[in-house]
Amino acid sequence: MTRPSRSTPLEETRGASASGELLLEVRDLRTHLDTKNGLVRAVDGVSFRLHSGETLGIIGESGSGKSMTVLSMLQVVPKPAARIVGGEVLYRGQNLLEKNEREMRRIRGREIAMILQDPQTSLNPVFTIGNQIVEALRLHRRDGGGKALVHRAVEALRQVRIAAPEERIRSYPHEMSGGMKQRAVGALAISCGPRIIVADEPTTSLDVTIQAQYLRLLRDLQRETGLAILFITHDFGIVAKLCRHLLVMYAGRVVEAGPVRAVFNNPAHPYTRALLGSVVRADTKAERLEAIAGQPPALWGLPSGCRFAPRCPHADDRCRKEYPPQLRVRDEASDHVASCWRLEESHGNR
Amino acid sequence: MRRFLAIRFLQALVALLAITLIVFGLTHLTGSPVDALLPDDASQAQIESLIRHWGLDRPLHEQYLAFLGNALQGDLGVSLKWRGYTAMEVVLQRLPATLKLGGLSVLLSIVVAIPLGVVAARHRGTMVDKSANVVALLGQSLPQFWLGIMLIWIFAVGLGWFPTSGQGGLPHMILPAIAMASFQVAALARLTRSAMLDSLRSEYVKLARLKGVPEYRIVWKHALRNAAIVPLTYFGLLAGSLLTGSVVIESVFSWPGTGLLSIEAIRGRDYPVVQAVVILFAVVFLLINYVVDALYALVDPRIRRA
Amino acid sequence: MKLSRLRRYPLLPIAVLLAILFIPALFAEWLAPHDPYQSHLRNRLQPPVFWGGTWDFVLGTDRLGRCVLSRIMHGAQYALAISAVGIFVGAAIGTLLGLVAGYARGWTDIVVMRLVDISLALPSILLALAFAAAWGPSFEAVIIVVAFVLWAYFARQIRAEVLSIRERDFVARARVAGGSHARIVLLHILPNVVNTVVVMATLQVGVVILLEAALSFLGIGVPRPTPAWGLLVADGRWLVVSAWWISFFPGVAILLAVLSVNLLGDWLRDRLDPELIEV
Amino acid sequence: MNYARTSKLRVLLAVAGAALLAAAASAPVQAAGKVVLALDPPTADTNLFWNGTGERLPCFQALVGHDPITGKYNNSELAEEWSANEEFTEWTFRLKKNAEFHFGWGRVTAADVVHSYELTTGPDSTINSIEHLRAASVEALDDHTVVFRFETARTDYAFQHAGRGSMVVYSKAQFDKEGVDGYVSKPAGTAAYQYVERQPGAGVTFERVPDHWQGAVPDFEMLELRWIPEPATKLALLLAGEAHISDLPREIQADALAAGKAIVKSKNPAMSTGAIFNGMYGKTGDPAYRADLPWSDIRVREAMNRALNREEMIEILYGGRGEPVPSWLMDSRNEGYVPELKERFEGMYGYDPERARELLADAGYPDAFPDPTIPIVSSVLSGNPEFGTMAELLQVYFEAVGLQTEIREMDWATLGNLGRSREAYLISPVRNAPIRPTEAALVNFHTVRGTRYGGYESDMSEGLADKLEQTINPQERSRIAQEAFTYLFEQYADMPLAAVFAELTVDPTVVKDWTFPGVSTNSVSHYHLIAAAE
Repeated sequence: MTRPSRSTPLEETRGASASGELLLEVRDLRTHLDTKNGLVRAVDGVSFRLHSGETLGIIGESGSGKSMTVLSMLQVVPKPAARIVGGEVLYRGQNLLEKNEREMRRIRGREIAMILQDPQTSLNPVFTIGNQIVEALRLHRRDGGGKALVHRAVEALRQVRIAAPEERIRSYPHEMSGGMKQRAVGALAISCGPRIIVADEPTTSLDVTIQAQYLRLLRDLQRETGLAILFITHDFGIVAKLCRHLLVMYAGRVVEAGPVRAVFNNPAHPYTRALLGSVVRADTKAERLEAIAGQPPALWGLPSGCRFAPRCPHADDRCRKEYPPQLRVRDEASDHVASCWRLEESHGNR
Repeated sequence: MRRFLAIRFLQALVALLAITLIVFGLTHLTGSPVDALLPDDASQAQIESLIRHWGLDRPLHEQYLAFLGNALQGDLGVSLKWRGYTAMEVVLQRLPATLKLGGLSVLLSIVVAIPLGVVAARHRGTMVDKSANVVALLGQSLPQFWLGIMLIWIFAVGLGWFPTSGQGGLPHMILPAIAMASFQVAALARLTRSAMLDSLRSEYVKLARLKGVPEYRIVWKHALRNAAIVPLTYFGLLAGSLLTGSVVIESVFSWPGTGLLSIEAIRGRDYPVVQAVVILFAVVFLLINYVVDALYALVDPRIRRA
Repeated sequence: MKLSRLRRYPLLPIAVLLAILFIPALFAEWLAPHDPYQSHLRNRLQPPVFWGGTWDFVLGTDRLGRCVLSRIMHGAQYALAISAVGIFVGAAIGTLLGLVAGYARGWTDIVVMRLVDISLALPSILLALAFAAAWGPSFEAVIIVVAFVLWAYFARQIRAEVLSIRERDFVARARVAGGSHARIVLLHILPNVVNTVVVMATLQVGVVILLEAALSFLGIGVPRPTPAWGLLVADGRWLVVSAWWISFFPGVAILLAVLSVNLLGDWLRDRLDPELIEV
Repeated sequence: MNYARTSKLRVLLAVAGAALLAAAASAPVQAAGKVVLALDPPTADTNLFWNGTGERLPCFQALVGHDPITGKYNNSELAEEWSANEEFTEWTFRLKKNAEFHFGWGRVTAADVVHSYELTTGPDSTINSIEHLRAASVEALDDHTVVFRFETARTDYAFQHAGRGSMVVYSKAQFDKEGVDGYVSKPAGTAAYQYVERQPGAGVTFERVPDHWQGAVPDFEMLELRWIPEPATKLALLLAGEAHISDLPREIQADALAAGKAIVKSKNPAMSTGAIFNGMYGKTGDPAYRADLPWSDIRVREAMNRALNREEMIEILYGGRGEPVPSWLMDSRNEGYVPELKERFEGMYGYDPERARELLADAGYPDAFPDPTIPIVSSVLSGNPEFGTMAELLQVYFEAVGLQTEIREMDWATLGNLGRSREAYLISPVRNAPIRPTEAALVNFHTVRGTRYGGYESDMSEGLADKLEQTINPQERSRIAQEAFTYLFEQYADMPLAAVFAELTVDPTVVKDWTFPGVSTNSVSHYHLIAAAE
């Protein structure tokens, strides 16, 4: 599981397999949100890389900015409230943030597809599954007539192991079970042959056995097509099963990143530790981490220092005043980093 | 489901019965047709003979029971004012005109209100949204008869685009339909707007965006198709306002529908016709509400297949 | 800071309402240049001052030589009185029945809801016509018609809300604590639907002003020579070509008042009761 | 499925667009040779004359016609001549032999007249003055002679058979074959226009009869009566060229004139107007009599009359086109005309607010009366908008002299109901149209037997009316009638206002003139005399 250590700048999180092509590199992404209560820095300097064939997990409580990060990447943030104010999103070397809406539409679905959390609501209830897949196909794959598109849609359904896809294609979402719906969403995502699939908590609403089946399906798809998967979740268990690398986000920032095993074995950030603790103690689906004292921070009026400070048992004055830099965690993984002043102490103590 | 419909049906029947009682009582309290239909110098003898002829000398409850008995057999009596016709015939003669006008006005209000609502939702909180709201409200802020007269003066007399009034084809219907529709636009546009807001916030719209679907398709196809259900329910409520509107609008435009008929019938104390109009409209009201349920199912496959 | 806080309020509609409805209604006696009932037969059909008339009759005179401006100002009183009383009666009946139906449920509920159905299915304008024919058009008749048209909407909405409120904890607690039904309804449930009632009532003001106009057009509104706005417009409608000002200015008053009330109602709804269905 | 839907929507939009364009392109088309009359909807929108109140459709004729200019009876319709016996208990009508029904229903015979009489006096008849039409017996002496017999003298029975009276002639042949349904769908008449079709609630259309038996050839091929309840719309119709003749209320005639329209008047005054004191149930012993009504006091009645500036009222109500009259029932063309009343009028009824106030003070008004309020009826509700203006105007004048007033909006039915139960204690604007023969007028408005709306009643008025009914001698009758009119005048029994002509607003580019006497129930008649421009 340990990967060859490389000399990389500390501020960058690496998640590359040696063989994979670097598909996506996000640098210092910042998104601001205007709310009734004032400005919210929903995404505040997030960076990561994603290679083909790789699965990167992003973990955090709800409101930590993980979904906003990927939405910003694809520029589908809720307008006009949200603004992407800085950073770069390099997809195969091209900065997506410099592209216009038209060009972005060619990226969305075609290059980077997404699976949303709740299949109950993410499929349009008034159109058939076939319709919804064919629509995407027609937008991105103009080759072939209507019949060819329908054929492709059937293929996509077959790929996600939906039985009798020729019939299912005429079904409306409400005629399918939750698991099947989420597979259909998966079919929709892979139908146009994207290189990256962003899966935003795709299994949250499924029960455990279906969840396992679904994860297996994703892994198989990845093996077959060499997809890169960006997997957003608040569930360490899933990350452990699926990902090699992960980012832990808190209040719009990456607080810890690194290989899954390294983070599991040696969680450096108190927040990560608390998250892991809650996995052990509570059921894995807990959306709110009861184990951590205090509430997730309201996203406005954040402390100027470490955002976790108000809930952190170790917080001191410095934590409250100054945001800690990203520091390397001293363990076997070279790319394990975290943002915590206590890390500096441990560095200094050495 | 069937049981539910059956119960609804029975309750509707009871409501209908109550309606006949109210209408019967109220119309008979308003005075006698002999006072309305006979000339000024009708003699006492003539009046009394007609009172007997029309059966108005019998006790009220007897008249009501007789009316009810006949009504159950589909006979609402003969018109006192339009002699030679039954009350139902008189009303049915005029009903198509009202339905045509009402239908066109509903269509017009949809054509105007839905885009207004959609655009307002799309540009929520901006000046566009606010102006759309004010535009929609404008039509609801003028007395309908006044708007009708203005339309006649501007478009029929001034510009000569449409005929001023009366029965006829589509050209005759445009102005009254606009006057009638103006009232519904605001409510419909606002309903569309709020439904669209919900729809645009939904996950499936997000997913459509993530699929690379162009914005206009997202708004007009994905979101609107879902949002359209909410304004549809409004049409059930519209039935009542349709008649209210038609009474005024039909007078202004001399449109020989049931609205105009009902004024004439009340002025003439033509009880059978008044009763027929009200009963018919109550039935239509209930019917429309059923139709709305059916339409609901048509737009929303979740209900259709349920 | 102060200004920006003010901006949160719908200033324009409030200003318009004050100028058109409230101030004239309260101070018409002092503000109006003439007695609204006083005919100046020698000055019949005078145009407004900017149309070749005189400052004596700023907005001109009607066919009996009465001052249009004064009549509009006094008309505000009627607009306000009809809406206030009519809506109050309608809202009170509707709210009461809605509360009882929603709280008691069972047979009471069924009966009230069927009454609502009946009321909605009856073409109100026809009933108004019949009613006016029976008892003669009068201020009271208009109020009764308004109340009759409105109550069902209130009853339906309030009942729906009560149904959900009565399931909430504080109601259960009150019941366990042994509160009487009346006490629970009045002390615990009513305060929770007051916002809805206020918002709905505000939104109905426009409806009522227009209803009064429609009734006047049919000759069953407030009896003349009362300067009710609807009657003013209805009365002047024949002379739209030559003496347009007779109906035009009251029409504008109606337009602005109804528009402002609706905008204000929207704002109130957003503030007080975002859940209210927008019909 | 979606594509189908989209395309359906597109088609729909295209259709709507095309329809709008088509609508825009079709300016009001007017068929050559068609004249359209925009009129108030009639009380009874029916082909069955006896179900109306006396408005005659242009396709029908009666026995007695009248001169289009003088309005006097003549033999221009179905009867060649008529006469009464000396006692006026037997009236004989001789029919023209060549009169012919439309649509091939044959010649007019005595049987048709008897048949029509029976229909018109049947149990469901709502016709004007039906009691005056009713005879003790009717008999067809031969194919072309009909005799009506009475138990009492009937001096003016011809009135009941003239255009302003009560009976038109239907075809018995049609009735025998098709029943009433035939009349409902296509009634045959005998006039120069024949029935084409009726649009319920919208109007009736007629066409010129080819080869009319009287040789009448109306200028216009087609004649359409269109019912338009809203006066503002009538005016619009006229200005837009969609209608060519309209009975516009006088208030907006000026607007039409300003737009180049013209006014055609009846050749004679068509009605007289005024206001009456209802609820004066003054015959001795009448339980409904109320001495405490303000207007039971003659001084109050005089004051009310003197409060009125009639010249100004005529200016406001009729644009100055009306003649003040000393009595709203007396007419120079009828029996019992008293020319002196006109001279005495200024002295007794002239506008004098000072005198009015004195009279009121004299009568102790308001304190002497338990309810000093004067209720004035406005019947806008019945679609008589001009009475609304009149009521308001009366109110203005009354209040100017210190009377307390209140306008009561009610329709005719309500007023009639009140009158029938003898509770109509009100002042109501009225019009006498058509101008009735003296006897009918006196009985109608000044006896207990009269109309529901009532008017001043007293032993004297009852007595004179009774006497008039029983008298045959023309000089004697005239004397009685004169006495009655003088009595009523001196009692301030009414508030007479003006004699006015029936006025129609016409489009002079289409209609040049229309000669009609102004004596029928709905004032207009002689449709075949509508003259086209050029």
